[in-house]
Amino acid sequence: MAKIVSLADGIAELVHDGDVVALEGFTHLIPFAAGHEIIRQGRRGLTLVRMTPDVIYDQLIGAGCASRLVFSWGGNPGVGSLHRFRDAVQHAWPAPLELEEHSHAGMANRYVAGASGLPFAVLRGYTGTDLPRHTATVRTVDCPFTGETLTALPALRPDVTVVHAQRADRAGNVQLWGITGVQKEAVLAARRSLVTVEELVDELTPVPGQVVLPGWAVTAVARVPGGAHPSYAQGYSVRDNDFYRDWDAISRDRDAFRAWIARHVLATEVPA
Amino acid sequence: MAKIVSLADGIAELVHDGDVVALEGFTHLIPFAAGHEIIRQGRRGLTLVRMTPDVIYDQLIGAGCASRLVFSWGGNPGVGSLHRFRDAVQHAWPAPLELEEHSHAGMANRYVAGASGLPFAVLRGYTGTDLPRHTATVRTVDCPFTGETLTALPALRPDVTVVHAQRADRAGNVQLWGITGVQKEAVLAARRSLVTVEELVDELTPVPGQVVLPGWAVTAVARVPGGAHPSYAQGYSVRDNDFYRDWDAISRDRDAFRAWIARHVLATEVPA
Amino acid sequence: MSAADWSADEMMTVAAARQLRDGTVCFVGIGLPSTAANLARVTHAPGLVLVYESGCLGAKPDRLPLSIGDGVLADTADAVVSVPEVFNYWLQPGRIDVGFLGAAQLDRHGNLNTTVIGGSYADPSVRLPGAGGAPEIAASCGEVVVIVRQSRRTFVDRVDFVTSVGYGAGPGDRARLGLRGGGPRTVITDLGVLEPDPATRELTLTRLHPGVTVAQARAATGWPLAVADGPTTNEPPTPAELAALRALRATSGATT
Amino acid sequence: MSAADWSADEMMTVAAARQLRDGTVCFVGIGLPSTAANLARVTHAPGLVLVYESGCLGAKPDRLPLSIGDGVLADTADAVVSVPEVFNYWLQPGRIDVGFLGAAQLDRHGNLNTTVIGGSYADPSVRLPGAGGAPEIAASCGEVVVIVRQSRRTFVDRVDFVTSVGYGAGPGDRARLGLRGGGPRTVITDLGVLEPDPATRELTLTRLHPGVTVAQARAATGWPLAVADGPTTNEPPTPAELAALRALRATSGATT
Repeated sequence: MAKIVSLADGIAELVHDGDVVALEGFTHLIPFAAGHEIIRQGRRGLTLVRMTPDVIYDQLIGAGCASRLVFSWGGNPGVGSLHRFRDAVQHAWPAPLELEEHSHAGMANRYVAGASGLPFAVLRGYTGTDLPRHTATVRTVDCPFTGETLTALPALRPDVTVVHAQRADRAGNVQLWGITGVQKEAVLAARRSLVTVEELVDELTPVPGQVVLPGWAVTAVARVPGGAHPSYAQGYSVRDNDFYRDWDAISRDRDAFRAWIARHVLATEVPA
Repeated sequence: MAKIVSLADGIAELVHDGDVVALEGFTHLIPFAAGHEIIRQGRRGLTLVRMTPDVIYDQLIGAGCASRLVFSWGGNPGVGSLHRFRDAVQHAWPAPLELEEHSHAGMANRYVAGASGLPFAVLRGYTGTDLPRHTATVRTVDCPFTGETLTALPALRPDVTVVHAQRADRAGNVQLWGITGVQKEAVLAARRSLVTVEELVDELTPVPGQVVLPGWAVTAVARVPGGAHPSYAQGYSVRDNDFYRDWDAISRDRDAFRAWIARHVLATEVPA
Repeated sequence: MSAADWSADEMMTVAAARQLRDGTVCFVGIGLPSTAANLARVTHAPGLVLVYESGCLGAKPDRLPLSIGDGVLADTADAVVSVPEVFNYWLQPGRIDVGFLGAAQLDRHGNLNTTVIGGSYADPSVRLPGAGGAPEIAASCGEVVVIVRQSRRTFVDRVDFVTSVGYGAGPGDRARLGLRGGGPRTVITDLGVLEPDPATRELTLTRLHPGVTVAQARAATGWPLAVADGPTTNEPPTPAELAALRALRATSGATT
Repeated sequence: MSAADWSADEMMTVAAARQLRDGTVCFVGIGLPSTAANLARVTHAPGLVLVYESGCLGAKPDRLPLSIGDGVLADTADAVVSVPEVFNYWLQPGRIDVGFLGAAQLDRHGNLNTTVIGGSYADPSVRLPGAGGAPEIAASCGEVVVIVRQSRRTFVDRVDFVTSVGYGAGPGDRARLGLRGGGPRTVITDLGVLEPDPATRELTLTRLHPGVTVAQARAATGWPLAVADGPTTNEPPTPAELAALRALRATSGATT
């Protein structure tokens, strides 16, 4: 059964310097509050894994938590570039950022392989692109029946995966719905997992389209209402599109970014 | 968009002599009525594919429709043996039955590979068992990253898959819930598909645990209320456990079996 | 309570239920395993997590399910997932603590046969249902509990067909084959309990049910059965266990 | 209606929408592709099926979604599936008729770059977002429609980084690479439409938007642009198309 913890305790226990950390959530249910707690606790040298390192990873990269990024699309959705990500790649600020770059199909299948206890995934992808030239984790495998050559990628096995969900019960059974992305796979692929939730409830009423993660497959659950802001939790909040637009200006400038982090992350009370 | 057809027309158009045919449904939602229509239309030389060739395939095999069976568990669940299956294997009655035998994990992954447009599936399985000695479609593949040897199986690509579901709308969008087994994969792996449904409705109200197959991924839908009997359709009917028990005696004897098929299948009105 | 008050099958089911520790995750088949697992859940292991290969995770049936796909399993499960998912995401990576298996034949190294008996594979004396989920349950669960009635026909020196690997030909074989689960730790029969010898991996009689003798167990075994020093005798079913088992059975028309 | 009544971007969006035939299945990204696809759906193609990579199959948004994971997509979809499923069961096997892609660079053979511009991969002048779903959309869809504003910076002889394969180095390359989809059949810009020459697979100007000249198109292209015999001129946006497009835009604060 998953332990019910505070966000601060959950991050302290489960996320360590140098870990391979995945924060997942496909536009919806992005665990921003957990990302901020990682910044507050000053983690360093993380390998950050995420299909879409958008604003949440821009913040973690800008705050100096990451030394490596494994990803497939790094942008501010609907707005433009990630300036902290670009500053790290182009100018090594505040620290060099090593990239391991894949496609969405590749990352999704790497999580699937991790969740399935397989060492690698097979897909049709990457062929003819320049990705295999620069990404060492792209190889090929031949079909033992047809002889056809397909793309092989190593399983993703994060040390810890963090996701946000709508609800959990007292036994740590987690329920999420709406766009559920790759969260189940990311949690099951990881050695440890932390789920932040909008609500802890006595019983999980079934909801169409739900994904349920049994409490025995999750390490810890923390109640963090609004923990997805400026992303959203369907049924609980709406996406703060203005924030994403405003982030462009905040993140363009190193000082403006530092001031924002100081005020909105570092000086923020840790949720109980 | 799927065509809405009668069961008789659907089988006539989509299931041909010599086809590779999968009828799926894991205890729940087994398309018995469609199987009976295949018997009535006198199909011959079918390769029947199914994880659990239970009573429905015992009937098709005993009626002489099949020349080959691809499967992972052939029994009458909770009752015992399939006597028509055993008679075909042990005494070639009414026709020889070639077997291609796998495990559940293997069959499920073969459907997944078929649904995914991949030529093969990778899993941990079969190793050390006698299955690979007798089943030619079990090979190995080496992980290009770790060197570990895993089991490889060819994708399943039935000519046609038939499943039963609770509901469809007029555009042929199909909705099923409860135990949904491997039906989505079996339909998506097939070149053509026929779904029999309890009900045709104007709009599909979402249901927790539902699987929805979009109409553009299904070839044809036929309204066949009770089409899963003696299996069941959650929310519509309960499993006729007595029938499964009675089948043991009916199927033990060739003449009793023939009499049963004559009365309950061949002499039955084709549903409109 | 004397032996006359309960049947050998009841003793076997109770002994199997006692194997299951509270809070563990158990992959359950229909029949005796499902009965034993649900007996454990209503007695000493209320937090036992039942996983059925039909995709029902954490099913809590209030009656014995009649099939692996009984509606009561989906209705009471924490989650219902697809059949590919139950094998790929839940069984294969080793998330299941205990797998329950039956068999038509079992050999001295705990290998199981549910495929063919006698003759050849192509022309067998008896064609059995086949593998189902068993090979991967045997490969991947933390440990396997086998429940099977003991007889010379069933307990053979070498199975006619290895459907599911126990310890192969002996020590080291599981590791050599890359099987990640622990293999069969306990074989529960209507006569007693067998466990693998730590050195030879040969199934050895370690416990007897009340009223059963070593000679009876040997007579029902198709290889020279090793017996642990001082095999213990199982506690007979308690009145509470028997009452719970019979109440469970009364909830269904199940034959097992 | 004269050119002054609509913008080049509006013409581009309308031209893209017209590409989409009713009843086809379209893989849609956010921005211009989503706007064009939804415009098609509310005008001539009510049965167009929109698939978003967030897992929404058959989404029917009543306003323009602001992100690939906008709640309105899940709320109105026929089915919401996981991200692995949308790529593995729906895109990879070739179930999608049309894929829409944008690009920061596009070359004469329709290869697309959304990864890095200038310098080296390790030390680029401009770091772009990267691949996302594009490489497999470009590989697997029945055909690809590219929407991109035309300029010498964007339309280059050879992309700095091949993120998504068009026709590679020319005829036969897609087959040689085992790519199963048809590749980019149409490139829609703010100036006109380019299509691959059937023999050379080089992108060739086949249509111009009203008021645009071949010389303008050539000036905005970084390779010697071939022009089809008698390039036709696109019909300007009809009042109905423009009204529908502007109504769609009014439903959201989207910038594209």
